[in-house]
Amino acid sequence: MNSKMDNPFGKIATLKQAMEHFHDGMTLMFGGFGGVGSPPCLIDGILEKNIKNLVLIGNDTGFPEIGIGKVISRGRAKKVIASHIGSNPVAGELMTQGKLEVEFSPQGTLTERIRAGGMGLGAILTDVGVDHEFVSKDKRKMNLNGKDYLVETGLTADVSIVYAKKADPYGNLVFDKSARNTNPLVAMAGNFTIAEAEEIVPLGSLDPEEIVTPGVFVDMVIPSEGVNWKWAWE
Amino acid sequence: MNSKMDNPFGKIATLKQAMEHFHDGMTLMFGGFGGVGSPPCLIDGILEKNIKNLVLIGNDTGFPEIGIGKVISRGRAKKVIASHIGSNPVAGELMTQGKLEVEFSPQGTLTERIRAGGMGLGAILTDVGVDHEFVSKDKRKMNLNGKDYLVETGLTADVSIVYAKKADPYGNLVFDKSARNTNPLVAMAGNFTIAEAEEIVPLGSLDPEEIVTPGVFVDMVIPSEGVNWKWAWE
Amino acid sequence: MGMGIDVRNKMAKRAAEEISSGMVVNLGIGIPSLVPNHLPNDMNVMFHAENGIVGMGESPVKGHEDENLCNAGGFPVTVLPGSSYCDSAVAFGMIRRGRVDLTILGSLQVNKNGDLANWIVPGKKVPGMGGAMELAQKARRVAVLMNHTDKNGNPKIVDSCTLPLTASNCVDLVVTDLAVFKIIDRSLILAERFAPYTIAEITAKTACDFSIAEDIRVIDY
Amino acid sequence: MGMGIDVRNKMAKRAAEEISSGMVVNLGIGIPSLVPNHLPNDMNVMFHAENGIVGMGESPVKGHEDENLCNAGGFPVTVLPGSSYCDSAVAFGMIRRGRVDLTILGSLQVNKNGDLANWIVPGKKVPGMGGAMELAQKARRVAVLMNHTDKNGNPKIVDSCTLPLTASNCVDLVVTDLAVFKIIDRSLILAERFAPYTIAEITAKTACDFSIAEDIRVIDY
Repeated sequence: MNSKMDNPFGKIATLKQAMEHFHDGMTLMFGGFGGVGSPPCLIDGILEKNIKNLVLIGNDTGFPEIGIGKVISRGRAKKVIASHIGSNPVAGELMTQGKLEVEFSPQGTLTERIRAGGMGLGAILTDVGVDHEFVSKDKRKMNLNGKDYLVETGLTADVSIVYAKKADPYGNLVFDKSARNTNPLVAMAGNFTIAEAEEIVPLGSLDPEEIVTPGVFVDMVIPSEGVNWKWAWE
Repeated sequence: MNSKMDNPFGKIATLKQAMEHFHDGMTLMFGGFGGVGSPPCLIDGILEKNIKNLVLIGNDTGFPEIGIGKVISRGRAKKVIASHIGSNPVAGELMTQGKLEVEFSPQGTLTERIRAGGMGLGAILTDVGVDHEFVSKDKRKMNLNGKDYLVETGLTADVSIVYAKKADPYGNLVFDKSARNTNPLVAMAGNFTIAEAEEIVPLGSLDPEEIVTPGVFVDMVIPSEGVNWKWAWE
Repeated sequence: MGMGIDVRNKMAKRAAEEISSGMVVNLGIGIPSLVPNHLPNDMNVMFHAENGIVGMGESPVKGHEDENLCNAGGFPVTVLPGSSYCDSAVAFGMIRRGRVDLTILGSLQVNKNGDLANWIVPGKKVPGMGGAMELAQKARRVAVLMNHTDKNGNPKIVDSCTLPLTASNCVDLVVTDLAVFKIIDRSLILAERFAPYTIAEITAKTACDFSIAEDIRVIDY
Repeated sequence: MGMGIDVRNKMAKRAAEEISSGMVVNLGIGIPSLVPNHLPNDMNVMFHAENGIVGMGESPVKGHEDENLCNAGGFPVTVLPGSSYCDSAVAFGMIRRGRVDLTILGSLQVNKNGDLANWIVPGKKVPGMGGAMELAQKARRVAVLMNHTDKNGNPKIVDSCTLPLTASNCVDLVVTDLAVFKIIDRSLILAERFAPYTIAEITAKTACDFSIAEDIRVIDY
């Protein structure tokens, strides 16, 4: 954080201050898609503080050493709600060994469940997977106008962590290209939302039209030191 | 339309071409909030073509000579789904006379119903109005974790009309300040969506980050001649 | 009448005391729109509009209105640094998610349990609820600003609302031209009175039982 | 082998014939990613990625990758004029709403009714469905690009899928290294064959009945 930056809303904080909101057994939602757009410093903070028994909610489990995968492959999660774990074989092994519970949700359904939680809705009704044994298992169905839908419940979390390109002191966020992905949804779904930003800019320097996540949904902003993992394609 | 503008997707059209998609008895969804952000030329096109028996869906019924109000106060709608008609006394009179059916939806619920339709979802579950006699009347309820919710069904329309600040030839849209309001939601919910734009700009001149409505949801773009009514506050 | 400010502004000034720095606040039309005038300049409050604005500032100077920058009531506004625009669905998501800390609304009636009746005007056909239900049911705190009695002198704080409810058990605070009531655990408490009104006068114009705070405050601005 | 392009590119070239100007197209990983190479330069196609991109262009030159501009498979991409970014919920809304005209996917098995099985790899634990179900169930047209037989020579076009289904009755077209099948009204039709494969060879490697188009096309590029 630029020490000269005004902090009129008290939202700009340090990683250490952010970590005070993490505890064992909490439900944690994370932004990102295959690690792209996941907040590296907050993820390392979780490892350093040795937070355990996490219930994680996010698109996927990243790669073993990329994104949230770093947390999962070190056995820090007891449960994951995600659309796939295919890119993280360690997650698959932990699941096979019974050390990690995994709840799979189709990707588009998962993103809508996260959004529903963030928007204060109880659930959404979708026909995706309604005739699919695995997807519809243990879910309630509802018929609307002769058509069956699954009741897919909203998801929220104790804390949400997101990765932004820029944040202002109110927590208004803009993202970077496809690193936007689930971040705006995850930001809304946290009971307490922490944004790690590549750049923290003064209030008023973001155009009100370009803001993707209004600061209303963001409780804390910390500066990022950038991605510290090597991408799979590198 | 600038006659030099490339039209590689064939989406840029004239008002006359747009009006070919309007017919008596159709369901028409419109963007705007108290007339702000409603498309003036398309609304006048409806009047000029004498389209009747419309089922209208939108936030409100505008004012008698502002926004969609111009259509309603001339008796062209048989039904309206809106959150209020308070600013248009003619709508109230028509309702009282039995000439206009009105379905009221709480404003936030209505916007989510429109979004749900646009996102291909069947419904959303909300607890807004769940204990309210008027709002919950004839609606199905569902209990999730001991809490009751209303099942609020998604809304779509034969045609959606929206008002944008800028459009490119693919139909990518940006809006102007609070004239954004319901427009991005309405744009997604149309089976055929027509955007009236203050300015049509060349492909590539909108920053991919700033686009609010992806052109994927927009079938036609017409140039606007601007608002031609006097605002209530003027 | 204290410093001589008018009754509407006295009510607005009292309501402004409910606002603290960092809050997200939604204001209804009418007297609530006067509230911002009574806030300290250094206070960081984000005013929210249901159509899709966070961070509204004061009204524009006449002749400088922007037709595409209006609040939910349709009146031109301005925005402050840190503001943002969003679609109306997201604006209501903020309300339902509990991110709007306070709404200050007008009302037709409030009952002693905190039921709110502010959406159907007597003698008029149903004009629709607009966003009133979300705000009443979902804002973290609901403050009502209304005259103590209606035009015919009938009390607007009642035992049981005779007008159709907007939402039940939602009101936390009622500021009238005579007094300030808190509603805590569905009980109505007279907490403050505006000088020079006496408890007896307030009681006479209130159509329900209420308890009286021991340390009742007298407001004389 | 016609002009000498490799088998994967022959399949991709045939799949590219399904694309016409103005379409929104989602490509799976593997062979489908070769499809854009076989489109005319003047064709206006919008390639869609589930993470939140419309309007992807070709892969970046090595060393010019942007770590924050990747497709749903995690590989760096570029964008073309007219592109836009959105959140993943909106990207899937495009799919569910029927705004994605065509998806071209790999698969493990397809049955004669158009059931698709492409989400559980034999011998591996369930890796999750990702976005496969939305694409299979909701894209306007589903084209499958896969080898005619698996590594052990077993037919992948079958009477009834033995692997868990992704979605039923969703496949419209299957392009293999031997042939092109259409699935119309839940019936499998051999519509085209790649030279030099004969109908007899194709039949021998297909584990279900199918009808044969009268005007069967022979592809010899």
